[in-house]
Amino acid sequence: MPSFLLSLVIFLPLAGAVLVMLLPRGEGGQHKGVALVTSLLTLAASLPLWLEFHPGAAAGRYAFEQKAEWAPSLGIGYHVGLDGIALLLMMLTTFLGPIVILSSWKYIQSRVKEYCVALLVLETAMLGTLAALDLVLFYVFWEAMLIPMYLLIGVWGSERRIYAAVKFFLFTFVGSVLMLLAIFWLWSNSGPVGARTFDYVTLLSQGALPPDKQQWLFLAFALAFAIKVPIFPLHTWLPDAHTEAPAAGSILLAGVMLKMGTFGFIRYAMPLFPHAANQWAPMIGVLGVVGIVYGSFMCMAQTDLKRLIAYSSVAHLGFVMLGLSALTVEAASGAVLQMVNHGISTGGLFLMIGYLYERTHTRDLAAYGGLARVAPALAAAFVVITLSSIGLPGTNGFVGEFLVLVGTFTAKNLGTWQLGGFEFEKGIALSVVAATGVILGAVYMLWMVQRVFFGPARKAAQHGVPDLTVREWATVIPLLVAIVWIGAYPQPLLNVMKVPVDDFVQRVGRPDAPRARVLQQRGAGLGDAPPGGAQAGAPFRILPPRAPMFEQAQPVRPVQPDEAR
Amino acid sequence: MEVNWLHLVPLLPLIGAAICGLVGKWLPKGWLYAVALASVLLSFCIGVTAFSNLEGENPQIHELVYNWFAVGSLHVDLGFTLDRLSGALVLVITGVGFLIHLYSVAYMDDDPGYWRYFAYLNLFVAAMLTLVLADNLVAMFIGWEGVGLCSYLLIGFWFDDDAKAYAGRKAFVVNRIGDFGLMIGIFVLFTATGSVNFAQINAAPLTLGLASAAAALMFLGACGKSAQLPLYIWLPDAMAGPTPVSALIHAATMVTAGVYMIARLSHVYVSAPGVMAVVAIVGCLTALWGAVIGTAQNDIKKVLAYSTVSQLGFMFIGVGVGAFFAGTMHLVTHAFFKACLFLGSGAVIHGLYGEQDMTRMGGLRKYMPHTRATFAIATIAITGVLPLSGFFSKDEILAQAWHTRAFDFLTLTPSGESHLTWLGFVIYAVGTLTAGLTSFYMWRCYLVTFEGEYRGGTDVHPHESPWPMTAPLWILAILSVLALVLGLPESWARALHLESFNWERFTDGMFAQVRGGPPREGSLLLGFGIAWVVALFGGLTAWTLYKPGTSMTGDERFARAVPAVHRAFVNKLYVDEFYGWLILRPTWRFAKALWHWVDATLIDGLFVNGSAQAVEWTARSARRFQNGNVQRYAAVLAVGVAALVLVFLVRG
Amino acid sequence: MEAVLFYIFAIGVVVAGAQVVLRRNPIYGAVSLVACFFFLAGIYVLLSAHLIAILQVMVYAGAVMVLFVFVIMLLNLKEEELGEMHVTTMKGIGLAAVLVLVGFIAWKALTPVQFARDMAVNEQIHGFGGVKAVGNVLYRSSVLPFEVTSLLLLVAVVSAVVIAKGKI
Amino acid sequence: MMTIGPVHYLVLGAILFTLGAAGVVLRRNAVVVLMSVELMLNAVNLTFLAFSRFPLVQNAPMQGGILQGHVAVFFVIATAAAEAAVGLAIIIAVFRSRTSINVDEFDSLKF
Repeated sequence: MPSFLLSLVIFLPLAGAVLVMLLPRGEGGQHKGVALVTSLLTLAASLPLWLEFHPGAAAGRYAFEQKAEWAPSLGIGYHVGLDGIALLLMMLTTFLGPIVILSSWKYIQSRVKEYCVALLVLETAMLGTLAALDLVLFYVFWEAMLIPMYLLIGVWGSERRIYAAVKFFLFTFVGSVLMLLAIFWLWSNSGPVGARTFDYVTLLSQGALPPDKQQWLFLAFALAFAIKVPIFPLHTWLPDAHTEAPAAGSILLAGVMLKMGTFGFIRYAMPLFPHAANQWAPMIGVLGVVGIVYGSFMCMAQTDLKRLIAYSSVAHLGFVMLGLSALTVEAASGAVLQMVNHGISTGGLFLMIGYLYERTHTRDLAAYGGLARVAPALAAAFVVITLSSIGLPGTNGFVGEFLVLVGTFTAKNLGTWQLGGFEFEKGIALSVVAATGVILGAVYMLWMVQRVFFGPARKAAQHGVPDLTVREWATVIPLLVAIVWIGAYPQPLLNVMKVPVDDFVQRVGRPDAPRARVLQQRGAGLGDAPPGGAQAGAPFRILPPRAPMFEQAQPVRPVQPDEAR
Repeated sequence: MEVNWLHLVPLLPLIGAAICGLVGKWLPKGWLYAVALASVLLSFCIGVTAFSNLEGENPQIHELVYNWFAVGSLHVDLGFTLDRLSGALVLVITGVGFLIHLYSVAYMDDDPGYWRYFAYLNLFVAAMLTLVLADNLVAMFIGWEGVGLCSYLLIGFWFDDDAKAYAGRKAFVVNRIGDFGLMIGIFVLFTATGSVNFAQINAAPLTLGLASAAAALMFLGACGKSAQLPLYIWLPDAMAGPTPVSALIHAATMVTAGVYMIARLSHVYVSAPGVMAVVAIVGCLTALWGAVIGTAQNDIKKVLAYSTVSQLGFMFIGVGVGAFFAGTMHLVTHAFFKACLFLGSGAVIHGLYGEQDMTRMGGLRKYMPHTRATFAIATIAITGVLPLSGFFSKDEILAQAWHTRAFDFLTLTPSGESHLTWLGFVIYAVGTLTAGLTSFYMWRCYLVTFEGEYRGGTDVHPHESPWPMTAPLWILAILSVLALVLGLPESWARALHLESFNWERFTDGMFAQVRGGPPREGSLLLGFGIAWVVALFGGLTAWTLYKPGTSMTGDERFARAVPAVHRAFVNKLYVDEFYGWLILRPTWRFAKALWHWVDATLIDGLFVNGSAQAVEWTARSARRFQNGNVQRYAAVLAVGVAALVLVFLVRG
Repeated sequence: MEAVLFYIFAIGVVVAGAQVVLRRNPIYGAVSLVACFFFLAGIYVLLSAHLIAILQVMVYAGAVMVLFVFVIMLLNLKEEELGEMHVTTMKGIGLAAVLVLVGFIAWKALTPVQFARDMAVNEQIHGFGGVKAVGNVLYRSSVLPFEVTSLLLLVAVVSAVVIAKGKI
Repeated sequence: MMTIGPVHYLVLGAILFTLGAAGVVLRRNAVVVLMSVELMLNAVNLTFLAFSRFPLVQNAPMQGGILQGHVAVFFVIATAAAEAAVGLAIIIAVFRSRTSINVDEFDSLKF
């Protein structure tokens, strides 16, 4: 297994983007063709990642690790690697890549070249964000995601695209800046001058910071990720961005980009600051549940199709956040699975709505109706994806939701609430309230399905709507297969994520517990990791107490006048 | 006994559904019918084989198909168990299911969506088989929601009609409310026992609190699926679907899933006697409620729908008083005669080109003798004027309710006074009253439909249905007669050498025993006598009001006597309107208000765009200083420098 | 002697500087400025900055001021175009602030400062302020700024031509 | 009155700086403004030289010792020359287009 495989997957889309840039501007499908081939190649290159991944590797070890110097004097390195969670999301990204490009084959007719470049750059940025093991590298990729998405919304969006794009950018940027400050703090605290590092693995292995220091750092990280997720009061950029973005932008936004927020929580915000995360977990859980219920109610009030789905994302990601906050293996696994599921089902919904919009040029629910009669295949595919979205057993949505809810229900370490003389477990309360989201999900989703597809033919369907074409089928079928496959047999995915999820739960769930078990496990090797890379990540060890910040600043030696002569 | 072929039972219909749904549109009709029917028939044959393999004390056949998912302490397998209860239900589902498939071949022949219909129907059979065969709660939940999905799809089968699509949606959403309870119940049981398998759950000791919580929550699920108060409202609307669907899903199989689930979890329920009382009371009230509304309905399918609600109430009385065998027995017999009734009504509707209003029927015995005969047999079975299957199974429930000791140690007050020993008898009394009402409305339905003179339009020429429709009718009619052997009192059965068919003996050891002990001894013949007299009284009342030649005069007399009550009955006691006023409209209005005021105005308006506007306003004010006059800039700069130097000098 | 010379030069500097600011016609201002620079050169000599004093006379009073006078002549403004003192509130405040600042520096900042004895300085560096001493420092420690200055002057020459020429 | 110390020179520099600043702020004629800037620069030069002559410490840690002040003045003069050249060129260019050298009227660089 070549050590550069992961980097190859990350940068293949970028290479494709460069190639597209070099192509002459003009009509014809050459730009889309190159983009499609690139994304297919990326998918093909990422398959060995999936096949060769060894799920039994010990916690804290990363597969396909590659390490190179970038700015060694500042402790910045090019360090990439995958754990099970990142691998799943990576596969999701490469899986959605060709679908996204195919989906906009016909719809995008202006500035095709730039469009393809933006999509490919976005793919590289997303893959890099997932694979990065260096905080600066992570941050660079993280911010690099913004630019192509900003352009996708702002250039190829619909009427209020500028407003939506600026809103999206400002929202996500505000959080990221605070995160950058926190990253710098971590760096300055990571050792004496000259030995400081941005390396995630090293930082993690240095052990937890003092709990009082963790608070602000956690909040800075959490804000950046919470905006991206988005968690309840920070969500209002999402409906606007989704509504105005072109279908491909919406798919990537919902399918992958929102997951960067939850991925950030499970990879960075919570394990790096376990005490603070543990302390804030009930709050996150409450916000997740509020997101579920509130998002569902928002959906019920919408008249715009895409806006409705956007709000349903808020509800679905509420499940993910609830699962992360419960700090049980079941719930965290469910949360990770739900990230993948949401990418598939909500991505699929946006895909289908994109096709609807191409045909009818309206997103207004009132204009729709009776589409199932004129476009039965489209309706059938849409209904299947909807069912996955509302978590029908047998589809992927169920397993994720069920695990999150059952894991939260059994969570014991969230503490209890007092209410009117009754004392009850927070986990149980959160789980029960969250489960009402299952009802509300059925309410709004099926309402939407009925408005769009059932009933007599209304304005949008009156002049006939062509059914799915072969190209469109090619994008829908993989999604349908994934829905059924994950629903029927989710265990491979759960196996892959088992080690990092266990580690996450142990690290955050009991931040003060000794981590001896992991110490022993670290001896178990990861067969295919390159020797240089794997060893470079320092193993866990008990470090001496950390030096306080700024102490190492050396006194400046005065220059003698004689020296000048 | 571990086997490796049990999964074929649900898998075959699933394959059938896949074939019908994916390529059915392009298949020749005959092939499609062959696939759809053969899959269910094969499934039935495997079921019979498996059933005949059941031997010995509390036998079961088990298959672990694969590990569905396992995370942490949660292990969920896709496993199937066939024991006497689930085995019998498999036979009912595949058997009745096959008959209804056969019937549908004729019934749906003209519909352009026939391939879709058979795909859904096969999918339903697969889901229902998963439900009854599953060896754990989560796998059962697949079937549980799967049948709900098929119900949704089939009720809204003619989706061009907004009302029908709405009815399907209503069914799904109301079921989801129940599923919410079921899911939380599963969590409680998992927390309490560390497993979701029926075997472990039924073996684990449960505290009263946990058992009560789990039982109550799962009963909410049963209420949704089995159309009990207060969640029964979807079932009458579900009649919007094709009639065979009503027969299979909304009468014979799916709606009884709640009863099956409670019987399956009998151990949990007997550990929670308070919840059992609630189950019995809810069942009793639902039985009465459905029967009362059923008396005033003129849509033939609505009558049968409310009858189903009412009969399901009887089943819940059975499981609620601890007579799980009686509840499940009624489940089986009800499947036969109610399916027969629904199919009969379907034949009538088919013969009248879609007419469902009983006021425009009448005298159909001339035109459709087979339908009339089977309908009459099934009516006799359900009303119990002659001791057919329904008589015995229903009477068994009522007798068990009368003599039960399940509530003997329950108290109303914490002080321990006032034991609920009288509850069983109250339930018996109300149940008997309901039985009388049942007899009344069913005979009214029969008389108005088949007797007297034809009242429909002259352009409609009623005709008998083809054999694929009449054959299932006859088979079901015969079954609803023969099923009486299940419920024969033991002494009679022994006398007739039929004791091996006795349901109570057959399911002996399957269910947990209530804490109060076995029911008190009571006089068998007294119960039978009362039941017979009541049934006869109901039937005779119907006869006097609706006897041939009087047309619908009974309704008119009723309406004249108590117009307000009649109007309320006709309008289904205004329950839908009440829910609309209490829940639906406030919810949607709340959503709109929440969106408008909180999301759009407060969060997005005040915080998000508000902060943007604050920045803009600040910038707008600040730019007044930038008037372009360099000298002023210099002056301000000087002031600033002076101030800074001053500050530094003063502070040292 | 030093004190007498200082006061003569100082008064000259202040009076000529005030003329620059107060005279309405810029040509008078320019001439006053030349005078001011000469007096300043005298002050510089008192400070032992001989090289700088000479540069002051040559570069400032000579070259730069000639440029000013040329420009004033070139523009050849009429009486009404000359412009008047334009005192606004803001400018008044600014001026007052500058005065306060200066007074404060003089009073507060300088009183506690202990200056080294100048004798020691003179002993330490031979030829203090002369061409040789200054040049020594300039070419040893400030070569790069020196070279950059040449570049700056080049840029200034080119930009002055480009800006003033209008059309090239 | 008798010994002329550093403070005398510094006060003179301050007065000169103030005069220059007043000219920059108050005069409208751009040429006079430029000349006032020259005054301010010279005030700074004076201060540099004063501190060079009367250093605060015996061995100034700065490279080049106390004569660094002279070097700074050298650069200031060079810079002032460049500034005067460019500034006057700008005045000529502005006068050509606006037929005025009144700085009050040059306020298009705003908002």
